[in-house]
Amino acid sequence: MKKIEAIVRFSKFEDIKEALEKIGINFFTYLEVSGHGKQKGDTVVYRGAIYDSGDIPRMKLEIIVPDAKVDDVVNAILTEGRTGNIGDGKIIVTGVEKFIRIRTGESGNDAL
Amino acid sequence: MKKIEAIVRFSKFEDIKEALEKIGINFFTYLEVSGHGKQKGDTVVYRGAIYDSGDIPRMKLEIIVPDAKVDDVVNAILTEGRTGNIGDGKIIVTGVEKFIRIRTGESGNDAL
Amino acid sequence: MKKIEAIVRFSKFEDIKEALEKIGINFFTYLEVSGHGKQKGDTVVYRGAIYDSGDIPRMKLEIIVPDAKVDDVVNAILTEGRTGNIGDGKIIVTGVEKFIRIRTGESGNDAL
Amino acid sequence: MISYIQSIAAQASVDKALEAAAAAQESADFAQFTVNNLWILIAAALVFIMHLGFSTLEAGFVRKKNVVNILFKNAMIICIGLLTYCLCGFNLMYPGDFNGFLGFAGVGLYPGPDDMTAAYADYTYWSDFIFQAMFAATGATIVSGAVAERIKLMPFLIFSTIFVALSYPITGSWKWGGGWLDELGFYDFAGSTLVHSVGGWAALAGIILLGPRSGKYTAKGIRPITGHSMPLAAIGVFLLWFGWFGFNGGSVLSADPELVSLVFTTTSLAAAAGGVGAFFCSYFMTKSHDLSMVLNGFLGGLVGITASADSVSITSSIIIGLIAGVIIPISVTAFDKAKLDDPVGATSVHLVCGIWGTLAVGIFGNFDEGTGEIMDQLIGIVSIGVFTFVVAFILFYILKVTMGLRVSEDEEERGLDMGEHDMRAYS
Amino acid sequence: MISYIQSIAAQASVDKALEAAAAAQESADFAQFTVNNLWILIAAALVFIMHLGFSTLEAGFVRKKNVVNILFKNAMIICIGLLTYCLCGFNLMYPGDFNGFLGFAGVGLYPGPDDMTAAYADYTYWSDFIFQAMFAATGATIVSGAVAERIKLMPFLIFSTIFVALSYPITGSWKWGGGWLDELGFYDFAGSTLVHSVGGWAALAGIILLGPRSGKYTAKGIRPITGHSMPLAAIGVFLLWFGWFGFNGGSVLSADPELVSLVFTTTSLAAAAGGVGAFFCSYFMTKSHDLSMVLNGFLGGLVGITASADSVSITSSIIIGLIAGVIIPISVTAFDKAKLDDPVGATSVHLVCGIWGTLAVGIFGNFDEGTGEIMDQLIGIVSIGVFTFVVAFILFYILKVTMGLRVSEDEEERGLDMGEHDMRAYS
Amino acid sequence: MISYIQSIAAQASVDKALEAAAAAQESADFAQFTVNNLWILIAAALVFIMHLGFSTLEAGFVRKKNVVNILFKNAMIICIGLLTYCLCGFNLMYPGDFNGFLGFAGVGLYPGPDDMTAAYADYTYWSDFIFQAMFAATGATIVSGAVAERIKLMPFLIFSTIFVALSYPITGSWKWGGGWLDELGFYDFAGSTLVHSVGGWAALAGIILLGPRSGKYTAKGIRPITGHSMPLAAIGVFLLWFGWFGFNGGSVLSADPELVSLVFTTTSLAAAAGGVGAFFCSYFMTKSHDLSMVLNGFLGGLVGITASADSVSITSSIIIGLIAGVIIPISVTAFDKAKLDDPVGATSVHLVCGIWGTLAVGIFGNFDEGTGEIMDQLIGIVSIGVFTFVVAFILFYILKVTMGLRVSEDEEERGLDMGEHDMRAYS
Ligand SMILES: Nc1ncnc2c1ncn2[C@@H]1O[C@H](COP(=O)(O)OP(=O)(O)O)[C@@H](O)[C@H]1O
Ligand SMILES: Nc1ncnc2c1ncn2[C@@H]1O[C@H](COP(=O)(O)OP(=O)(O)O)[C@@H](O)[C@H]1O
Ligand SMILES: Nc1ncnc2c1ncn2[C@@H]1O[C@H](COP(=O)(O)OP(=O)(O)O)[C@@H](O)[C@H]1O
Repeated sequence: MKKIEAIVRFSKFEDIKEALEKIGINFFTYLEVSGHGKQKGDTVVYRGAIYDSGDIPRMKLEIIVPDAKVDDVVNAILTEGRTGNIGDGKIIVTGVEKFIRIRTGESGNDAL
Repeated sequence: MKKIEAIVRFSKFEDIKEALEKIGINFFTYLEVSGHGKQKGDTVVYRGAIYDSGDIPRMKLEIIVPDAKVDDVVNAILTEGRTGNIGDGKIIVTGVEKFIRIRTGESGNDAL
Repeated sequence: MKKIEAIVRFSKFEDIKEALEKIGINFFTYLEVSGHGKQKGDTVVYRGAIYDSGDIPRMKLEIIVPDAKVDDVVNAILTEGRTGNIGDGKIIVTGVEKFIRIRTGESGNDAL
Repeated sequence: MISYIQSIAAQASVDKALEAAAAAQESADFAQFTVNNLWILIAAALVFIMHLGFSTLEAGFVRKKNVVNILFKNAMIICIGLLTYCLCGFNLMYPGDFNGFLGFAGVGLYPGPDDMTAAYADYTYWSDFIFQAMFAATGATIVSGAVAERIKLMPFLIFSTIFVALSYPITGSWKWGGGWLDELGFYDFAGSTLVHSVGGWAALAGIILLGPRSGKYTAKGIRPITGHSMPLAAIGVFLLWFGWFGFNGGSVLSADPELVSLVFTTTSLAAAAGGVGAFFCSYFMTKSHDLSMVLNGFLGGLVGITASADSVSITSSIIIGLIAGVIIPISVTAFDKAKLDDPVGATSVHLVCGIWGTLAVGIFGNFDEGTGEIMDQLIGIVSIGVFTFVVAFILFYILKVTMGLRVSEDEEERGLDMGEHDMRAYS
Repeated sequence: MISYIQSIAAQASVDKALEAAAAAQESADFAQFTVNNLWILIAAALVFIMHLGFSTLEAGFVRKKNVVNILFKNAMIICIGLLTYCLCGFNLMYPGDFNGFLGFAGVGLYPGPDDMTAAYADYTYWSDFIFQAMFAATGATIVSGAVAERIKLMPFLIFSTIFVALSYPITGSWKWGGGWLDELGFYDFAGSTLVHSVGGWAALAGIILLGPRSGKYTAKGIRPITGHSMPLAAIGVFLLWFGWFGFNGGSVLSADPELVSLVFTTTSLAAAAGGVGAFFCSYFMTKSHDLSMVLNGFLGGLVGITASADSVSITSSIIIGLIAGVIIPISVTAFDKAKLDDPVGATSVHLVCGIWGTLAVGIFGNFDEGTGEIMDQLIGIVSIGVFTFVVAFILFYILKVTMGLRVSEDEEERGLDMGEHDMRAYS
Repeated sequence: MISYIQSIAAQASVDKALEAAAAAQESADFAQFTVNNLWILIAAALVFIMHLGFSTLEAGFVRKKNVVNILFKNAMIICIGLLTYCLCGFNLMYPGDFNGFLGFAGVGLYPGPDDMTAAYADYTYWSDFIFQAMFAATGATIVSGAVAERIKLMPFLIFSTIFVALSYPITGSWKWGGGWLDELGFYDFAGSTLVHSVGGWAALAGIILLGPRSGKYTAKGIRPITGHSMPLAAIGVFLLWFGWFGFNGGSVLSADPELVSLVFTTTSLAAAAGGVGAFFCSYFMTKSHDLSMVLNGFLGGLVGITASADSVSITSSIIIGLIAGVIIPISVTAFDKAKLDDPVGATSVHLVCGIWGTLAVGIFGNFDEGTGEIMDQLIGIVSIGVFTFVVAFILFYILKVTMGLRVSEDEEERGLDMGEHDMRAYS
C-alpha cells in the first residue's frame, strides 16, 4: 500500500482526474497548496512596495493505492500532467503502514 | 512514532476532537481537503452547463503519536467518525523518522 | 530522500523561507493548516454563545530533500522558527520511496 | 366714463393677476407634488437595497455550503414579492372601503385617470404601488434567514408566495388599509408589527416545524455554528440601515421637511443606541466584544424605532433603541435555550424587537388620546401575531406533510448549495 | 375724482398683484427646476453605483486569480469614461445642430451663461454632463467582463479609451443627439441599444478575436470554468438593479411624477419577471436551480425594459422581462455551443436582451404612428450594430497585430493578477 | 356711483389676487424648502454609506485575522459619532454667537419653535443635525484604519469618543461654526481640512505612539503586509465615492441646481483624475499596475477636491485630482520609509491630500479677495493641524501609560479577532 502525492498544475487537474478514472482510481483526496520556487521568483507589488514572492497556487493530490497500482498512477500523472515547461510539479511516493475505512473498519486493500 | 492521517466528515470533526482529548491527544493539525469519489459523482451546474464534479469538502487530521497510542487513536476515530453511510472517510498510518519540537529542539516522544 | 514537514508560525514563515534559500533549498510546497492544542484552548464567542476552540492558523511546509540535507534544513527551521514561546510548532521527517519530476520524468535526486 | 373704462381695464388686469396667481399656485403645488413623489420613489429604491442587505447578512451568517441557497432564496423572494403584489397583494392590502377585516379591490393594477396626480395622494399610484411592493417582499425575506441551512427550496418558495400574496396584505389591511385596527387607534408607523413581527412570527412557525440544524443542540450542549463571513454580514447590516432611511423616511408618505428629518434622526439614533445596548449587554454576558451581537443590535434598534419613528422625542428614540439592543443578546440566548434554532437571529431582531417597538409607541409616543394607547398596541400585536402565526404554521405544516419541509440529513451535511443547486458559492 | 384716484390706486395694487404672481410663478418654476435637476443628479449617482455593480459581478464570475485584474479594469474604465467624455464625448454625442451622422461641438466643456438655468433644460448643463458621462462608462464596462481572464491590460485600456471617446458617442448622437435615427422615429428610451447592445457588440468583437479561455472548450467537450464567488456576483446584480432606478428613472430627464413612477414600476417588474423567466427556463434545461442564471435573468429583464420603460403597460413590462429571462439560459448555452467564451454572460445579457428590448418597443410600445415602429427599430439595431461591431473589430484587430491582445498561456494559467499586477486578490 | 362700487369690487378682487399670489409664493417657497431639505437628508444617507465604505476598505486592507476587529471598531464609531454629537458635539461645533475659539450651546438637542421651517435655514434643525452627525463620525473612522492590526479595542474606543465629542467639533467651530478661521477668510468647502486632515492628524499621532506592526520593518528591509481582500477594498472605495456625492453635494447646504451639479462634476472628475494620477505615478515607481494605489488615488482625488468642489473650474478640478493621485504613491512610500506604518494609507489619503486640497483652494479657487487666500489656507491648515495633533497625541499618550495602547505580541500574531473578540471573520 503506497501513498502517492502529486503536486500539479491547476490547469492539468481535470485531465489527471479523468486519466486516473480510466485506470480505475476513483477515489482520492486533493487540496490547494502553494508552490515556492526560486526561479519563479515573481515580484509582488502592494501599495507601492515591491517584494519577492514567486509563489504559485498548485493542486496537490493524495492517493492511496495498492503497491501494484503505483506505476500506473505515476504514469497517468506523468502523461496528463505534463506541459514540458518548468513548473509541471512533482510526484512523491511513500509507504503506508495501515489504511482503514472508517465506515466499516476494513483495512488494507479491502478499504480501497 | 507514527503519523496518523484521517480524512473525516465535517460533521464528525467535533466529536472526534473530543474523543481524542479523552484519550490524551491534545495536539494535532487539521485542514480542509476535498474528497474525490466517483460514486458520489454529483453533477454541478454553472451558467447553463452541467458537469461532473462529485467532490466533497472533508476534514483531514494529522496526528503524530507514539507507536503505543496508534490503536487508541484509530479506535477513537473509528468510533466517533462513523455514520455507517458511504463517505465516512479513511485512516492512513505511516512511519515517522523524526519528530522535533521547534521551541526546544527536543525530539521523539519528548517533543509531543 | 526525505520529506520534511514543518508546522510553523505564520510570523516566522518569511524568515524560514529566506533561511532555506540560503542553504540552497529553493523549492518547497506550503499550505495553511489549523493547529489544535488544548492548552491554547481559547474560547470563541458567537452570537451570545461561548465555546471552546483553541485552534490557531499555522503554516505547513513540505520539503523533499536528499538525506544529506535533512539536518541542514531541520537546523534552519529550528533557528529561524523559534520564538521560545509555546506554540512554535513541530518538524516531522518521513521517508520517501520515490520522487519524480513530472516535466521530465526524472526521479530521485535528479528531480530536485 | 374715463374711470369706467379704467375700472374695466383694472378688472381685466385683476382677472389676469388672479389667473397668474392661480397658475403660480398650480405650479407650486405641482413642484411640491413632484418632490413628495420623488422622495417616495427614492425611498422605494432604498427599500429595494434592503434586499441586498438581507441577502448578504444572511449569507454571512450561514456556512459556506449554504450560501448559494440563501442568495437564491432572497433573489426569488424579491421576484415573488413584486409580482404577487402586482397581481393581488396591493389590492388586498389597500382595498379601499371594506369591512375592516378582509377586502379585495381586484386582480391586477388599474389606476384611474386621476391617480397620477395630487388628487390621488402626495405621490402617484405607481409610486404608491412600487413603494408598498418593495415593503411586501421584506416580510418573506425575514423568514428566509431563520429557516436557513435546512429547508427545502420549493416548499419555501411556495410558502413565501402564499404568505406574501395573502397573509401579509390581509394583516396589513387591518391597519394601513384603514381596517379595524386602524379604527381602534392602533399605531404602527412603518411596520414594527405589520412588517417585522409578521415576518418574525412566520419565521418562528417555520423554526418550530423544521427543528434545529443537525449538530446544533447535542447531548453535550449547544454547539454554535458560526457564520462563514463577518464582512458579508457587516455589509448586510450597514445596507439595511441605509435602506431603513427609505423604509422609515418614506413611510412619512411625503417629503414633509419636519417629519422626514425627525424620522431620519430618530431612526439613526435608535440604531446607534441599539448597537451600544447590544455591546454592553453581550459584553456583560460573555465578557467578549461580539460583533455579531452589535450588528444585530443595530437591527434591533432599527426594528424597535420603526413603529414610532415619527412620533417620539430624540431622547425616547435613544431609549427605545438602547432597550432593543439590550434585548438582542438576551433574546438570542433565550431562543437557543429553548432549542429554537435561528441561524441569523431573525426572530430576536424582527419578532421580539418588533413587539417591543410596537409597545414603545404606547409608552413614548406623543399622541392624543385614542391613538397608540398601550392596550390597543397589545391588541394589535396579539391579533396580528395570532393570525400570522396560525396561517404560517398551517401553511408550513401542509407543506411538511405533503412535500416535506426539510432536506435529507445527507444533503444537510453536504450543504444545500450542492443539494438544491449543484453549485458552490466559492471556488 | 375720488374714483379716479381709487382706480389709480387699484391699478397700482393690480400691478403689485401681477408682480407678486409673477414672482410666485418664478419661485414655483425654480422649485420645479430644482427638483428636476436634483433627480438627474441623484440618478447620476445611482448610475455611478452600477460601476461597482459591474465590478463585483464580474469579479464574482471570474476565477480567484483574475480578480485584481477585473477590478483594475473597471476602476480605470470609470476614469476613462468620465475624462474622455469631458474631453470630447459629450460634444460628439450632443453636437447641437448637425448632419445627423457626425457632429462635434468642440473639445472641453463650455457652458453658456444660461446653461445653468431652466433655459437649458429641466436640469443644468453640469447635471446633463455628469449624468451622460456616467452612462458613457457603462458601455466599456460591459466589454470588460466578456473579455476577462485573458486580455492584456494595456490594449484593453487603449481600446476602451477610443471606444468610449469616439464610437459610443457617435452612435449615441444618431438618436439621443437628435441625429438621423431620431428623425426616422427609432425609439430607445434609456439605451437597450445605444448603451447595452453597443457594449455587447464590442464585447462580441473582442471575444471573437481573443478566442476562448484555455481549457474551456476541450476535445472532451465544454468545461465550465466556475466563478470564484457567488456572493460577489449577487452583490453586483443587486447593485445594478439599484443603479438601474437611476439609469432608467433618470432617463425621463425630469422628475415628472407620472413618468418616473411608471419607469420605476416597469423596470422593477421586468427585472423580477426576468428572474422568474430564467428560473424556469434554466430549470427546464438543467433540472437545477441555477443562481447564476437567475442573476443574469434579472439583468436580462432590466436590459430588455430599458428601451421602453416609459412607454409600455405594466403587463407588457412583465412580458418583456419574462421573455428576456427565458432568453438568457438559451443564449448563454448558444454562445457556448458556438465556442464564444464569455465568462460573465455579457453578450447574452447586454447584446441579445438589448436587441430584444429594442424590438419590444415596436411590439408593446404605446406610440403614435411614426415612432418606435418595428422596421425603424430594426434599422436602428442593425445600423448601430454594424457600425459598432466593425469599429470594435478593427480596433481590436489593430491592437492584436501591434501589441497583441492576449496574455501568454503561462500568464493565463498563473492568472492575470500576478501577470499584470503582481498582486493577489486574497491573502 | 357705479364706478365707485366697481372700484370697491375691484379692490376686493385685487386683495384676493394679492392673497392668492402670496399663498402661491408661500407654496412655492415651501416646495423649494422641501426639496432643499430633502437633498440634505439624502446627502446624510449617502454620508452614512461612507461608513460602510470605510469599513470594507479597511477590512480589505488588513489581514484575515484582524477583520472582525476592524469591522467592530467601525460599527462602534458610528454609534459613538451619532450619540456624542447628539449629546454635545453639535452644540460645540455650532455654538451660535461665540468667541471664535470655543463655545458651547448646551447639552442635548433643543430645537426652537421655528427651527423646522425655512426660518432656520434651507433645511430643518433635524436635517442639520443628522447631516453634521454623519460627518462627525467619519473623522474617527479615518483613524481606525491607520492604527489597525495592533491597537487595543477599549483605548481606541475611548479615544474615539473623546476625539469626536470634543476635538473635532472644536476645530470645526473655528470655520463652520463661524469662528476665527471663518472670519479670517479661510475656506474649506466640505472639509479637506476640517474632516479629512483632522482625521489624518489623529491617525498620525496614533501611528507614532503605537509603532509599526511587528514584522513590517525588519533588519532585512520593509516587508509589505498585504491586505486580505482586494474585492472588499474595491467595494469600499466605490462606496466612498458614491457617498462623496452626499459629502460634497450636501455641503452646498441646499439643492441649488447650479452649485450641486457643479460639485457633482468637479468631485467626479477629481476622483477620476486621482485614479489616473496614481496609475501613472505608481507604474513609474514600481513598473506595475497597482490596484491598491489606484483605489487610494480615487480617494486622494476626492479628499483633494473636497475643500474647493464648489469654487473651481472643471479643468482645475482635474488638475487638483491628478496631483492628489500622483501624491498618493509618493506619500505612501515616504511614510513607509519613515517607518510610520499605516495599513490602509489613511495618512496619505486624508492627511496629505487633505492638506493639498486645502492649499488648492488658494491656487485654483474662484474667490473675491479676502477669501481662500493661500496664507489664510496655510494658517487654517497649521492651526487645526497643531491643535488636533497635540490633542490626539496627549490623549493617546495618556491611554498608553494608563491602559496600554498596544495588544501583546502574542495577540498580534494570533490576530485581534481572536484576542479581542474571540471570533473569526471567516469559517
Ligand atoms: N523539493 C521540493 N519539495 C517540495 N515541493 C517541491 C519541491 N520541488 C518542487 N516542489 C513543488 O513542485 C512545484 C513545481 O516544481 P518546479 O521545480 O517549479 O517545476 P519542475 O518540476 O518542472 O522543474 C513547485 O511549485 C513546488 O510546489
Ligand atoms: N484511495 C484513496 N486515496 C486517498 N483518499 C481517499 C481514497 N479513498 C477515499 N479517500 C478519501 O476518503 C473519503 C471518503 O471515502 P469514500 O470511499 O467516499 O467513503 P467510504 O470509505 O465510506 O467508502 C473520500 O472523499 C476521499 O477524500
Ligand atoms: N502530536 C501532534 N501531531 C500533529 N501536529 C501537532 C502535534 N503536536 C503539535 N502539533 C502542531 O504543532 C503546533 C504547535 O505545537 P504546540 O504544542 O502548541 O507548541 P510547542 O511545540 O511549542 O509546545 C500545534 O498547533 C499543532 O499544529
